[in-house]
Amino acid sequence: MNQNSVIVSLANALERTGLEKVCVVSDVLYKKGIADYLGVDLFHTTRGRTNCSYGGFGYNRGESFHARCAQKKLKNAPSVNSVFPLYICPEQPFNIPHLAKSCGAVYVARWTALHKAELTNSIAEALQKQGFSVIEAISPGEGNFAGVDGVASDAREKLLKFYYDNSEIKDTEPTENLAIDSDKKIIVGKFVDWERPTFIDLYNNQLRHTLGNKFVPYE
Amino acid sequence: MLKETTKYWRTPLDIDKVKVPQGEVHIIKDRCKGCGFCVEYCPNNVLEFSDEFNLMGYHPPFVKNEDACRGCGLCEMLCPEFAIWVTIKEDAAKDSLQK
Amino acid sequence: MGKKTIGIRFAGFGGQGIIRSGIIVGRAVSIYDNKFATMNQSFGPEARGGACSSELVISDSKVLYPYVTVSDVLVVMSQEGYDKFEPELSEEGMLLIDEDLVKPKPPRGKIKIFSIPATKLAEELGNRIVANVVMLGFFTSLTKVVSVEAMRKAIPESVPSRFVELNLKAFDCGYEYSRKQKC
Amino acid sequence: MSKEKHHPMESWLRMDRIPHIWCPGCGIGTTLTAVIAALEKIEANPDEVCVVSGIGCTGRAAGYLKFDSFHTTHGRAIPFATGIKLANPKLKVMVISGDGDLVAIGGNHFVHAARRNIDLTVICVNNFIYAMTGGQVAPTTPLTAYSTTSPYGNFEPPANIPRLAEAAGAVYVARWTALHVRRLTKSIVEAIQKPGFSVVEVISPCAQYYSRINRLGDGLDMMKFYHQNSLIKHMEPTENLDIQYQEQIIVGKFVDRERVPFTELQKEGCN
Amino acid sequence: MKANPKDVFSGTYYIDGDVACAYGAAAAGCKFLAGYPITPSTEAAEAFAKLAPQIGAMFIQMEDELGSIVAVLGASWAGKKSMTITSGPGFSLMMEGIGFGAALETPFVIINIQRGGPSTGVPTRTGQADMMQARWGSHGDYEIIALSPDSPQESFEFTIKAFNLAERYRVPVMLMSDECVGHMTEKVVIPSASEIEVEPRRFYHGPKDQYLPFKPERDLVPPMVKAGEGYRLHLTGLVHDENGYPLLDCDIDEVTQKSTTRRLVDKIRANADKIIEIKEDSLDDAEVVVVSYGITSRVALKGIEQAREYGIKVGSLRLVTVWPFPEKRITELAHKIKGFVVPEINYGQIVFEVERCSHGKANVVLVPHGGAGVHNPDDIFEAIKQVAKNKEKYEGVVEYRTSLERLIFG
Repeated sequence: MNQNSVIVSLANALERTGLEKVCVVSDVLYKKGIADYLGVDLFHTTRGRTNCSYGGFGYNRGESFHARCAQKKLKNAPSVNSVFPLYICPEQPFNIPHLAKSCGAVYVARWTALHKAELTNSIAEALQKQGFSVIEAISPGEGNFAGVDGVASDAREKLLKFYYDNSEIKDTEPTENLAIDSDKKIIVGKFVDWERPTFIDLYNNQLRHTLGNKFVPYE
Repeated sequence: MLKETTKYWRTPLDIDKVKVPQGEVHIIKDRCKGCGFCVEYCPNNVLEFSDEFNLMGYHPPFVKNEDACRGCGLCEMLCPEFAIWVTIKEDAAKDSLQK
Repeated sequence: MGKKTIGIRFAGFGGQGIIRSGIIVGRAVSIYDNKFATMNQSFGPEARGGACSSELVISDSKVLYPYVTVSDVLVVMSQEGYDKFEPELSEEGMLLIDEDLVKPKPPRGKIKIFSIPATKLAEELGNRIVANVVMLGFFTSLTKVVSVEAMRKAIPESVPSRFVELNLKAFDCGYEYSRKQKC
Repeated sequence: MSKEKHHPMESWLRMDRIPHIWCPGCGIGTTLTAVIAALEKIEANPDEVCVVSGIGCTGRAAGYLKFDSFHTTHGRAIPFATGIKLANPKLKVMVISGDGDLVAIGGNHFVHAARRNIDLTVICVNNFIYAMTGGQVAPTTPLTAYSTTSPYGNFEPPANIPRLAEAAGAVYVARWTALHVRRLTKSIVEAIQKPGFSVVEVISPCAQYYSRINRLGDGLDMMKFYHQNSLIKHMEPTENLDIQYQEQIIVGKFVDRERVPFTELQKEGCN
Repeated sequence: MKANPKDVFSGTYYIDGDVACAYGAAAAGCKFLAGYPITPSTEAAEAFAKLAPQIGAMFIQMEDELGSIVAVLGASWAGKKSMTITSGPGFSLMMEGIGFGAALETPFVIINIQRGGPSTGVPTRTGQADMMQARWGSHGDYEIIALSPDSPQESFEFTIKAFNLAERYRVPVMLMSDECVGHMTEKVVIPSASEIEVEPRRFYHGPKDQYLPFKPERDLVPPMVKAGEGYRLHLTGLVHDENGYPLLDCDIDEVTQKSTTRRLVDKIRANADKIIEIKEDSLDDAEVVVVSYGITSRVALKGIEQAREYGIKVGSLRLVTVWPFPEKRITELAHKIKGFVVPEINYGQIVFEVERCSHGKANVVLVPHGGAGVHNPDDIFEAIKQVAKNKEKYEGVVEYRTSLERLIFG
């Protein structure tokens, strides 16, 4: 149901923006089904290669694409949906909003599946934003992680309750403070929203500058 | 060059204990690719390009001003080719400041 | 040179324009002298300073085997190149060297050696990067495998436009040098 | 001239492979002297040092250093080093590789090793270009700079390596140019001694491609440019470290913080 | 359809095989190239980067080959003729994308300028050891088309051919060139656009609501649409049906019936006769046939000339398309001749295809070459001599030991 709530937010956002030419690209893992249910052009790629994406935390493989994509600022509005583990793990998790900001994303937000209205709003804003936007939607990882971690395995509701009790909206928080720690509150909000020329703008400008009227714009 | 340009406003108290080191530059000419880092950045202008070609067709440096070397080793650190290094002449360390 | 297929090798360091030498002669021969010329290159991973050579096979018909195994002309601008490629030079071949950079052994068989201070001449012209083109002027005059006219057309197409004049000057310099030396 | 014709660093080098392949005026050789000087300074046992490098000009560094050295495939130096470190945590594992290798094809591994805080010392030689393949645009090429694959000027905003390292979790981040050999040596010493993922970026001249294509002179001219245009600003926030074409380069030590290294956390997790 | 004159840089050039590929791609109507520098293919990417803004195309240098190949797929689905260019190590990284592209029936071209391997191998020297990887490199069942040029002129022409085949059959097409051809500089003549035939994309023209992305036409190839045209298409690397929807675990019994996977193989096999192109020379009365491809076929001509002067009836079969393999023709010849000589710059790849197709009727002799160079024509001549003289039948492939190997190993 909670994956669904993210899709519903996406669908609502699409409706609200009234955009017609939208492509959704998703990757393997939990989100695999998502792209299947939306009535827009959908691409379901191999793991980690989404780039312009609606992806699970296939970050393990997609990182360099994500980083480079942010650096190039492709004109896309990807939303990243994170199912994060809460159990004690020797690996420290990424602070996705901070990484996204550092790589040059123009729009960065984080919401939990509970923050439906805010999430819808952010997706709509990101879709209308020119450039690389990232929305981290924190959603319950069904049985697996919750169970292992001692959060009662039967209760998605309890996990949602957990979000309710343990999240805090703070738009102004510097991204370096957004690391998720199991004994701290999850800070949600819209953290980055600024303007930067997109990759295609930069491409066209530079080549027009150098080549003058010999340049045939890429369409 | 230190000898000519440095003037102290007072004589250091430990002047008789400190000996200004005298360095000796060693160059493996055929290893040099003529980048010029050592010639440019030697603080005492010890080195100069030679006119000769080495085996690889470059002009290696030569020691133009042997006495001026204080053995700081910057040429050694900057040389990308491991072609130049300095040693300190223990016996020849001069007390040039006293002169 | 009455042979149907002629193998030419240029050898030196990366950065001396060895590969470009092959391209210029190949272009002159195949586009302006209407023969077949296949150029191949072999180089190390380094851009400059490493051993570098280009080989050119010139023929009246399509070149089937693209490499030079026995060269008829060897143009060398480094000792290393000389040491490596002198043994593959035909006993009746011609050896062209930059005299400041290559110290040849006494010639084998009927090998003829021609020397020119190409790098020094190029430095005198203002830029050592045209040493290869000085060498090409020398080469054109001595070997006659390519016409002067074809070379003068091929050079401007093979170098950056701001260096065309310098390169043509370098070509003439090498060409004249051989005539002055009467070699 | 003394009779002794041996460079003092020769015992750290594979002398049978010198002269190396790097072009005249290249800064990678200078970076190597700094690496060796740093290892000498901490009196490292050469038997316990591993050097791993990837592909590219800097990738050849492993081939000249006389330790257990690994020249891996393109972009994979960090995962290879991760394997070494985790299999034998006693070893000092250094990754010496270029900007293209570490932050383009290896970008994924770079951020993940930083996130995990694997105890590696990464020396990233940044020459703003892919030089081994002949001067293509790199993830670090400044805007408007020319390369063979940006023949009309680069339009891709370049990566800011210290910022990426910081954001992904590196514990020690510094940047110097190849001219700052002494400070670079000091940073490498600190980086090696720091437990966790440390990154030292070395801005280095590429005399053959970057400076030739952009008509910036030779390697020495690049060094002179660094001399006049680098500004030491320790602890500068990493977002200010973007490099613009032929403008001031901020150098210094930017991050020096504590995070528990991966191997320690792993032990905790097992208990 | 004729090429667009704006994309064709007609003229006479003295360029290498790599650069010729870039001109070929431009002429074929390629509008998107995502690549990554790798010796010895880089010159092609550089050349295309120069041409791209003049023909309304995009060149992007991706962060690696994994990214390059998948960006090519994306661009192709957005409606552009797309390609990438690489060499061995990059080709290995692209295997995932090739399988994905084949599963999605995406038209695109990969140019592989082969170099010595395995792994980093010998970047600056030649090899032909990626031939089997081209065919079988990605997991699962699929077919591809591979072409092999022997000169810069052919590099230009075959690149156009590769695009045409890719668009016609909606399949990855590989131009398996090699370092020798890639770095070989020769005269290349680029004709006028009116002399260049290019295959347009097979766009779907029926009613929008009836479009099924994987419903084939009579030649087993489905027509295509592009993203952003209102078709709301769905694509997945999972096994899928004609809708493009994945077949889930619960459909497992129906997978074989409903999935489009079988057709990935069949569409090439059924059209093999139309796809396969070979160049034959003097096969009518031949006793020995040299089967070769790429640069080796060019060098082999010298060995064949020598053998003819020596008095042996030797013919040549040159694989222009290496994949699909001309099985029928090889079998036919096997019944008539003494044996095949197969020189290739590897330790035996295509030779095993020749052996498979000769069904024990003819001897098959491999003339291997370890790479970093091309065959000595004398070795090919000697191998032809050996086959011509031999009266017994061998089992399996016989390896001819080259003069160099005899010198080294005695």
